Amino acid sequence: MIAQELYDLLKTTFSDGILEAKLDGVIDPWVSVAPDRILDVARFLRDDERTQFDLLTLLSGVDMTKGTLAAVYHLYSMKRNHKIVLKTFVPETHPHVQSVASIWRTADWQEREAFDMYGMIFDGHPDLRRILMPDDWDGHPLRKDYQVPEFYNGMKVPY
Amino acid sequence: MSRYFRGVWDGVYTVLIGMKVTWRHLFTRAVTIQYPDVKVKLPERARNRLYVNMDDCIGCDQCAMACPVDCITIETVKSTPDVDLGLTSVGTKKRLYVSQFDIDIAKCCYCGLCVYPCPTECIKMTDVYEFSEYERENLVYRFAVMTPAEIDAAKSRLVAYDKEQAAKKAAAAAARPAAAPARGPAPAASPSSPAPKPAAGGPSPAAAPTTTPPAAPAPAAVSTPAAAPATTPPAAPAPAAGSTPAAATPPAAPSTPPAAPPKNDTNP
Amino acid sequence: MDATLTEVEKGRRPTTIPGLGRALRTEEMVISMGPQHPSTHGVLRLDIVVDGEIVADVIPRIGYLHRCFEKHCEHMANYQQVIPYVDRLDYVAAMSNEFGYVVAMEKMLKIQVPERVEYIRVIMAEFSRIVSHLIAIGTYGLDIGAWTPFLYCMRDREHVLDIFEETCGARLLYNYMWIGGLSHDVKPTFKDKVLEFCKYFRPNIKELNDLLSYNKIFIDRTASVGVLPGDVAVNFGVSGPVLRGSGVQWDIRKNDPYSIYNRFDFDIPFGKGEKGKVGDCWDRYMVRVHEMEQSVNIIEQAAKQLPEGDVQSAIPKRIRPEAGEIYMRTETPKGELGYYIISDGTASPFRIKVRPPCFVNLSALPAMCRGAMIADIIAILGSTDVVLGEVDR
Amino acid sequence: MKNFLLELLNNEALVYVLMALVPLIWVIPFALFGVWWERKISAHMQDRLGPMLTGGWHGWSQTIADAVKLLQKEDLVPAAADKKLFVLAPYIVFAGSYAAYAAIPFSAAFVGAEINLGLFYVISISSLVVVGLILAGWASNSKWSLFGAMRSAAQIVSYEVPVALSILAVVMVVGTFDLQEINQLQTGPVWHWLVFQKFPFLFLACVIYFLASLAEVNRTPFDLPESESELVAGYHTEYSGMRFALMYLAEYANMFAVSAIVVTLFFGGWNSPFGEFLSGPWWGLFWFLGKGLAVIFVQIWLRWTLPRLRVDQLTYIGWKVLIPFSFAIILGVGAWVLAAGQ
Repeated sequence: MIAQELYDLLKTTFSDGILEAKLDGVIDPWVSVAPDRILDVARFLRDDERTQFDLLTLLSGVDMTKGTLAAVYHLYSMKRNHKIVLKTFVPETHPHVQSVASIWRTADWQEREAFDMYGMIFDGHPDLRRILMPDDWDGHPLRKDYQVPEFYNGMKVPY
Repeated sequence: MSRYFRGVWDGVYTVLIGMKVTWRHLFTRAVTIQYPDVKVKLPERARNRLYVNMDDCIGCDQCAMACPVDCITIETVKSTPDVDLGLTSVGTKKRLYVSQFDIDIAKCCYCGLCVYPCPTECIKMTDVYEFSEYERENLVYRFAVMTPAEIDAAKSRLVAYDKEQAAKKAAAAAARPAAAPARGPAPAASPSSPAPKPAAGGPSPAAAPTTTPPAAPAPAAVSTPAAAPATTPPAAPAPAAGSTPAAATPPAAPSTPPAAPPKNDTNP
Repeated sequence: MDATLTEVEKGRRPTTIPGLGRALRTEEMVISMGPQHPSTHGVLRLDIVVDGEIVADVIPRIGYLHRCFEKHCEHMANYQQVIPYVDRLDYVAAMSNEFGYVVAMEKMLKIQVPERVEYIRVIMAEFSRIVSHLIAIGTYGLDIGAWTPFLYCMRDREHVLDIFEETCGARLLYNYMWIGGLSHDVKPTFKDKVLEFCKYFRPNIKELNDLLSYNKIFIDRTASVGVLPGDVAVNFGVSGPVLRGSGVQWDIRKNDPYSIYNRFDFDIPFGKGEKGKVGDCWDRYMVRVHEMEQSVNIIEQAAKQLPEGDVQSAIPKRIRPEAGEIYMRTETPKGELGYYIISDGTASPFRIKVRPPCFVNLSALPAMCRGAMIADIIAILGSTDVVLGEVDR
Repeated sequence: MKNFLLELLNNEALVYVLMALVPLIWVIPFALFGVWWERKISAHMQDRLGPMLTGGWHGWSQTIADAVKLLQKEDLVPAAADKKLFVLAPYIVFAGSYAAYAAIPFSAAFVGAEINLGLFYVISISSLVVVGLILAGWASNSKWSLFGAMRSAAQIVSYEVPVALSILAVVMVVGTFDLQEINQLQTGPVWHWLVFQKFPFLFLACVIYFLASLAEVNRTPFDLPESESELVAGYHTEYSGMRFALMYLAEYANMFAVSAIVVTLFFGGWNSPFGEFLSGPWWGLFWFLGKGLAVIFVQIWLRWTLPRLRVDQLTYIGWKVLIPFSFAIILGVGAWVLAAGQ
């Protein structure tokens, strides 16, 4: 299924949940989904006979600057051999996204990483803890406005 | 039952096969060598310790910019046009004194990215791989050959030259409205009010596009703008040049603190 | 204490021993395996909740080797400088990492690289697959307790590293593939050496099978242990030999070809449950052994077809992709390595996100480990073949 | 030898002390040599060279240097350990393995104590080792050590049974527990050795005893108690320095002890393989040690070939393979002896 068809399908199914899309002129076409509808969209995309996105390849957080964070989902269907990129944009002040860990278990760790690095809160995640940084680390290092702390637990951070 | 005996038989049989393999290897030649006694000749492209041939370095800073881990620190002093620094082996004219060329080999990741942009092929990776040190400090290789005295001399010469140029310019500017005749004595009257202006104005933002690395000692950088105009009168050599008491070499030039070069264009 | 542990603790209950007449409290023990432990393959720490020798739960704790790869990339002066950092992701298969990155960048910059470059890259990437699998297999033997195969694997690996060193000067972290080309052309003797290695290597695979793969003790230790069914594997997003070991015939080189992989004739080995159940440790192990054979096949074909040409003609003077993004994935020895690169039109990357196969594969570890024994955890962890440099980045 | 010393010194107590020390003359050099030998063999099996520098020829003094280093190390006791037991454990381990040497006939002229239940004594006294191992694991107060100790207890206890059963087959044939007497029965050419008697029963008994003894001394493929890739180092994880050296010494002493039993029971002990040719007390010593080393070579060879079993597979092999087979052997030997007797 090509991106246009997928977009049309999503648009007809979740009219209000699909915010915008960029399908032409980019390497990977993407569809933007409202952060509070992503769970439904994900379940539909995985279970529907026409889409069958059984593989969440990559879930990444992105700091779009200007106070916006994004969660980017690269989906792929092994059975149907098509792909789509979903994006959800959330404001930095209220970075709540629905967790898709119940749909694809691979999202478990990847959402933890996005939380760790960007401070995005994935509602409904079974165990949202930091994964790469120490548990008591302050701040979310991959945000563009992140200031490297001078001290961590009284130890000087050298670089 | 037959599965049981089969399992036992498989166990014994595969163990014997394994033993046959190891037995055979007991008598094959070892593939290892006795390292400190025997050394393998490394291929010519081997990437190990960095070496800089300072005779060829023109101080262009390209290697430092290419380095992904910022392990190269270069500082240069611009030469005056009357000095000939010679040619590199590939025939490029050298225009800069390289006052500092430090490679922190402890940081180096041996990627070789610094080697490719070098226009004179003076920085290269050698096949020397035994250079462990007891002190971390010793892993910072200082390739620059200039002594502090020479650096000071070059800097003061540059300051003097700049001053001269500024004076010339000022004189030319002054001469233009005042027409031709005032030309001769103008350089002599240099310490007049407009003279230190370009010298002081040039380096004051200190950091921006110069080669100054982030590691440059802060107090020196701070003192530069203040010191540069202060020491311009050729009267006070002693207080500024505390580090080099023997620096009597520069002809008719005051010493300046060893800091960032006053002018900011280091483009070759 | 974190949520997972307390959940396990909730499950503790007094056990009544029949005949004893009173409640005897048994409890699970939490063993911290790692970060310094002989067989966690680096600095991984597993909190193992055990009931005797039976594992109730495994909680991986990672991040000990976190070196801010993605943050570093955002601060690079240009895209070229990322390559030495990319090398250090999966440091035993650095060529494969570079391959993925340069392929992604070339697609973004719309560069067509010369044929010779493509062939050399494929040869190098397949060599790096062999190298990585040799380490995986060798250390797997080590985990199970067999020392000798490990050293045989290391011996063979040296031959490949010699070829790498001769070509680009480094043995482990190459910085060899550049955006649009290669740092060096190969030596004139390269082709002969490659073919010679292929000839040398094939009998050694057989010897390895004799010594380890078909050893009864080894089979007992690995077959039907740590079973990961195919559909669960896909849901976990695992890739590479771990996915193929679960019987899913999926290889990006075949299913979503990049570079020139569609020109070569090779098979995708996958787990068939020969010695136990489909998706057990032995299947995952054996997939790697067969993949080495297939890599030798590809290398042989590529070396024979290697065209002449200039390897640096397509290297761009300055790399400044227009604003946009790309997700490009390649099949590295560990699985699907993807780079999600966002450019904002400047010379330095806006965001480089790596999809690390080891990270994803490791996340499936607890599901494989529950109900196994402590010794099995070693076997299961070894069979997933994680490299902590890539897990933690 | 005892009588000779008694005549010489005329002091019974002194003689017993001396006699007790005699095996040390062999055990300590053997442990040093054994470690070196194992390293060399493993190295050559793996296409390497092993230690080459220390001492000149093929690094022969490497282990001496290692031992000196270990002895010089700081005496560390973990803070949370049970200090008394922690200190005591290595001695018990070593005492257990060393005590077995009392009954081992090194040659026709030398055996520490001529006990007529010598074989029985060796089997029972070497079980003392397991007490030391459990003490070491418990006292270390480390989970890994405890795991190693529990495993070794389970392992040694289950493998005592096939050891005893396979020995029983031999005893049924020779009709004595006295090791010296067993040796004398095997005097003569090679085919007098018990391993070739009642073929294939005693040969199988030999294999079973050898495998079970591997488990008793924690060698691969049965080295679970100290499996370095799982339990770090098992029961001696927390040991370092001299205590570690003592553990190591005990391990190698034990290795030779079980090999000595194999040699005595099945391979003619100190008897020359050529009948009367090259026999005598000193030649006996030579043959005995030589055969012992050959058995140890097989142990080393197996170790560097095989992977390690899992704990349930270990007990499976012990209870479901070795024990049924040894019962079958006992039946076979019994029937044979019965038939031959009538």
